[in-house]
Amino acid sequence: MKLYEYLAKGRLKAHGIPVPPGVLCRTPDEVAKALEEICPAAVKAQVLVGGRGRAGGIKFAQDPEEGRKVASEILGMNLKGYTVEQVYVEGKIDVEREFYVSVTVDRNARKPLVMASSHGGVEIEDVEDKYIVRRHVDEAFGMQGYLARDIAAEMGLEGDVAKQVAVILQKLYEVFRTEDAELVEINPLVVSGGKVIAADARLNIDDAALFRHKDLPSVAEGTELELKVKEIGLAFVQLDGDIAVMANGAGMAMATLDALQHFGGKPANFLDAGGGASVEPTAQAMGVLVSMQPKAIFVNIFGGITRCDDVANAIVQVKNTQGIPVPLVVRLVGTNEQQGVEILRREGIEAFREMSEAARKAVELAGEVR
Amino acid sequence: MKLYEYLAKGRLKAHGIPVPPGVLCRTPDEVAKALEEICPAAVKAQVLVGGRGRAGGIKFAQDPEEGRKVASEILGMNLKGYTVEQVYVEGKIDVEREFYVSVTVDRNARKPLVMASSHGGVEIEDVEDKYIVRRHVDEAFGMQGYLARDIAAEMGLEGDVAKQVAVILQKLYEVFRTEDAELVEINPLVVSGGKVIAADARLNIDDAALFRHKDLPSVAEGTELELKVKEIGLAFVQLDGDIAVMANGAGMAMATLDALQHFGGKPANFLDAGGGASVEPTAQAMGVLVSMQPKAIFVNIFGGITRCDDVANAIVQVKNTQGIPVPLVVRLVGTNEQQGVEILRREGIEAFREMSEAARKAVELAGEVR
Amino acid sequence: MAIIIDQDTRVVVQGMTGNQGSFHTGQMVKYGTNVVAGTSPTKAGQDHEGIPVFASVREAVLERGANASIVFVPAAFAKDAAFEAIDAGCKVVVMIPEHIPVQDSILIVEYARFRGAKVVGPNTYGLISPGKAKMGIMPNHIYAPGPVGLVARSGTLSYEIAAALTDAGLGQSTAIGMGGDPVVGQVFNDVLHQFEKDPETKACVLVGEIGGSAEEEAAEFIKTMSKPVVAYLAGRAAPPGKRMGHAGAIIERGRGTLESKRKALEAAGVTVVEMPWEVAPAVKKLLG
Amino acid sequence: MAIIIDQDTRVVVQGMTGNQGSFHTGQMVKYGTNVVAGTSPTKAGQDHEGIPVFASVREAVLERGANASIVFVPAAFAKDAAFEAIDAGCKVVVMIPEHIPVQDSILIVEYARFRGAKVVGPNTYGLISPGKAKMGIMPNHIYAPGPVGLVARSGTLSYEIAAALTDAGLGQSTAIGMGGDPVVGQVFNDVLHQFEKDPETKACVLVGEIGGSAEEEAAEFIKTMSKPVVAYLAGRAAPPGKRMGHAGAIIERGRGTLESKRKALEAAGVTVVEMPWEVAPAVKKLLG
Repeated sequence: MKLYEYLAKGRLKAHGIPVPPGVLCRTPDEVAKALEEICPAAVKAQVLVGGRGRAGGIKFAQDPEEGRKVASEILGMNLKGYTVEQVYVEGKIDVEREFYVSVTVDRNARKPLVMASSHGGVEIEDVEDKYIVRRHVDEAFGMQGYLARDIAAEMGLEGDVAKQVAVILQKLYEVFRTEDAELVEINPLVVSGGKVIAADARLNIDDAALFRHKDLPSVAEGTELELKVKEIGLAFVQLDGDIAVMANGAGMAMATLDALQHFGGKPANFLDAGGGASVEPTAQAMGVLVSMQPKAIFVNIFGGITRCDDVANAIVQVKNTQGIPVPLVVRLVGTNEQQGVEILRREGIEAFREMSEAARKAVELAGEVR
Repeated sequence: MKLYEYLAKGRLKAHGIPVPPGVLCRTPDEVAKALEEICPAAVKAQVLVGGRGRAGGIKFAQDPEEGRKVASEILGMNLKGYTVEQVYVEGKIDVEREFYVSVTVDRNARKPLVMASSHGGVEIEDVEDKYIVRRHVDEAFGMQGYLARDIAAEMGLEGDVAKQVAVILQKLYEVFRTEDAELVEINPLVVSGGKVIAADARLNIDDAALFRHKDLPSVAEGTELELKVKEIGLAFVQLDGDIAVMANGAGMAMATLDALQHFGGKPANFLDAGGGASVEPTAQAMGVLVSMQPKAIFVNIFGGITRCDDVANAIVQVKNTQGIPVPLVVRLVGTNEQQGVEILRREGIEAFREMSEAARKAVELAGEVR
Repeated sequence: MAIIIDQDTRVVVQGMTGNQGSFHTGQMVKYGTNVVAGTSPTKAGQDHEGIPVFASVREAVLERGANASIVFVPAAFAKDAAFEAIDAGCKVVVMIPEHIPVQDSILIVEYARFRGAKVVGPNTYGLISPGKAKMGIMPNHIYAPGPVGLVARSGTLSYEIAAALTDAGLGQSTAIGMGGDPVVGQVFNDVLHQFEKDPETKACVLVGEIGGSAEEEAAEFIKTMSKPVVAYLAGRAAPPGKRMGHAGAIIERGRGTLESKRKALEAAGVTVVEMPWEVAPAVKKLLG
Repeated sequence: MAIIIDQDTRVVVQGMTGNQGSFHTGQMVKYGTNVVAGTSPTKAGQDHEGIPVFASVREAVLERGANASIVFVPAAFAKDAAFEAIDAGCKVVVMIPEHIPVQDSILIVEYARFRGAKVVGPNTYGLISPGKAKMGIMPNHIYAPGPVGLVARSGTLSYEIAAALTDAGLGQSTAIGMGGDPVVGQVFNDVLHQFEKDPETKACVLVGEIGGSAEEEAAEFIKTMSKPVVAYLAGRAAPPGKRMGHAGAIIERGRGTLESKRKALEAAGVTVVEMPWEVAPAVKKLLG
């Protein structure tokens, strides 16, 4: 779960990392009031999309009236599909230097990875490798002082700035650990009047660890349909094609999309119906696929824990209630295959054995054979 | 550093371990006042010696008047050499069962060791081995829930009592870690009205870690002379013999005592003059030895980092200021040996080369040859 | 021979009396796995389908000689369970649960390294050495003993491929699920090292997917391997920035693309096939 | 041959520019030790008596190929220094400081185990492989190359015995200080294992003292050793409950007595002598 900028900065501050003064506002009046204390200030849209600035989501104000004006421009605006409901009014700071620091998980090393650069202010992907310092932490043993000092030195920093950055690095690691972060990033980390301050921050919390962080407000990310399927408890991603897809298992679902594409089709979604889902959630998922009004629906099941008869029954249930008004291709093999195939046949639905044939057929029915 | 009972319990309480209500008092009036709140209560002398109860340092009171009375008996009394200056007034609790739990350092395993027994209330040394549960903790990884539950189960506990003990074990380990304890012990840990409570507690803090615990009041332990030499920064232990001893290095000092005893002598002290002590502290240490009025003084030096001429000069300095009115035997070999021997010779002091000869001579001069 | 587990593996099931634990214990026993004990916080002292239930893994190790554990407890308690198994002396710990916090997984993997144990998963379907032992939730009937070492990130896709191999007369030495999480105990690299040393394994199949760079890391080792490797990689149709079911299957900041994986593997001499149904024929061809 | 350090050891001195660090660096160089670098928080980039000074051990490893570190920083910073050396890849870390918190020492030893390094000390005088290398604060002149492996808890007492051995014509393969603290990286057991394997070592001398039970643990291994062992144990005159200088030298709750150590060692076939001056003659006799 990604946190809004103001929440991320609040967490950094709670761990002792200096941030500019700031206030969260919901109305132009609140913004004007905030500017009486914090002035000049940046008024920043609180949305979870990159490139806010260029899209007009960040504006500056020199006095309360200007604050009110820019706030009314930003609040309510549509920013890459998201409506801006909150802005963060933050004291403008003079920037002398810009650094980059982050802690994330290195999945190959299977350790936390600290990255740092004296070339901050741009996306880290755009920084030349030789300007990026990368160091791992042995998580059980924690980040020791030497490592923070080493990193600051390897960034090319010296004196008091190096000391401040080293302290911030240790606190940043603390944020990473105690907040169950997948990523905590300060970019840019700026020097302003000799002080090192976090000018912008990202903090992504591990969804799987949210049960340990009940105090965090829930920040939902995804399209309406994605959020709806998430409620059923299934993994779902909306794509821009026209063949709706259901498969069991994440890898199987990916392979199913690949197969459709292989034969010239365009998948409309990713949907993992789970390794052992029962009739009800499967039927709900089928219902969602129908509601997407695709050109065809492709169900690809390799029954292991999933039982083919359960899947067949779910399909029949949807057919007899909601109706399935588009071509349907079902591939069904594995556990209780014969029962499943029989259930479908009684309803006039042919089941395929081979994934390749079935995928080709689905593409053909969607009228898209290359 | 050993903490007084009231301090130890305060630390346990701060970490969430249940303790009986208690108040520290310095006068009989304070004790009477405390009994208005906590009644009936135990009035317990706060001294760092075992067996307080049998020595009359713990008495019970049913009302404020009785509290005043027993407090005036305990306050000011001499308990195994220590004057009682404070008492801890603690609510009396009904004891249904008594357990033992502790965390200490297992120096062989080089890990924290948790010990627990359902046979509490007596010294753990007196408990049969089969009734003691011993489990190690991998310190970097911490004490996990399963270990606490395992230990409670192996103690033979069940149900709610087992759960409470498991929680207390995890908190006890937390005390061990965060307080830099050498030993934290609850004995007895009692069941009273279904609740598990720490009825008595010991908490010894690692002297070397005191710099991390500046909030702790300093609790000095040792004889007057021992505390005095500690101030010079040397390791010193008073013994009950009559040959005063100085050597450099802890092992060497121990071996020197052993050698004196081997030849029938009785050492008056252990004194490690350090691996590389200079003239001044060595002279101060010599001064202390003289002030002990022993029958003889034995100085045993193997000069490595320590320079023999420094030691010789220190001896001469004491001889010419304070004076050395008892027989002195010096064994001096190693770095700058010749200079040292020459310095002593000029003052009429003969230096030995062999430790065995020197030790024998010291015992002889003390008039104690067997 | 086989890798990691075989007929000498003595399994304790953590969380044996729960729904999932109970069902899959039955399936493992049916397959012939030597399940010697289970644990349960509430049913210790009882028997569960003839298998003794203990309060702790330690007891299972001391009383029944368990040397491997399979974990079926809820994700929030999985770290505690894994530490318990490792501390008790289990040398193989199979972590079935998904949605384990990634920092818990890091600590589990570190602890396993510290104590010399192997962790499979989390979010894995487990592993099976056909004809010898199974620790996992895969269907029993699709595997057969044979010369192919199979390692996959994903469950069902791996079953698809295992079944096709078996149908083609190509049995498996061991089939192992690496797990769909970003941080797992056994990565392709670790597993391939073991297959390379295993005399029974004659060829390897690697089933990868987008996200991370475990496939690229594996390619480095494959360069030094004597045994042929066939790879199928899932997710070419996946858009960047979207999690494709698995927490690990995501192309982030331009990393973890299929293209980079395919290039690395092909440079290492791997036969990378386009579609899952091409795996078995490719293996057949390589084994002659 | 020798154990732990020899002519191939490339030493970095942590805290080289302090009083103690500076003096002993000179002594080590004088002895012929290959001191390749030093570290200092303030003097990085300079030379110190011809040896380059770096800000970090990592640089010393990368630029000068250091593979062993000796630590002279104050006790409060010793844990950080040890972790730095281990993380940078040093396989031997000698911890001179005393008064290191015992829980820091536990973590240092755990981290060394995790990363496959050896820690000597803390509160040690170090170790010396005479004629090859010295990492420590012992006087240079009392050692000579030869067949005796010497391991002691205590410094000066060990010098006394080393000098007597050398005077008797019995040189040393390696002489090592275990350290006077309760928790140290190399205990008698660890060291004896290495001496047993070292072809140059023909006999071992163990200098123990009251406190703990490292001597009893060692006795268990000595039973299996092919080489003869002579032991001297200090502290028979020490009363219980009193710390005899070393944090580790204390008889607590009836444990760590000399009698128990002597019995265990004698049962393992060790020649336990009564007085330090009896060590060299006893070794001479055993080596014929």
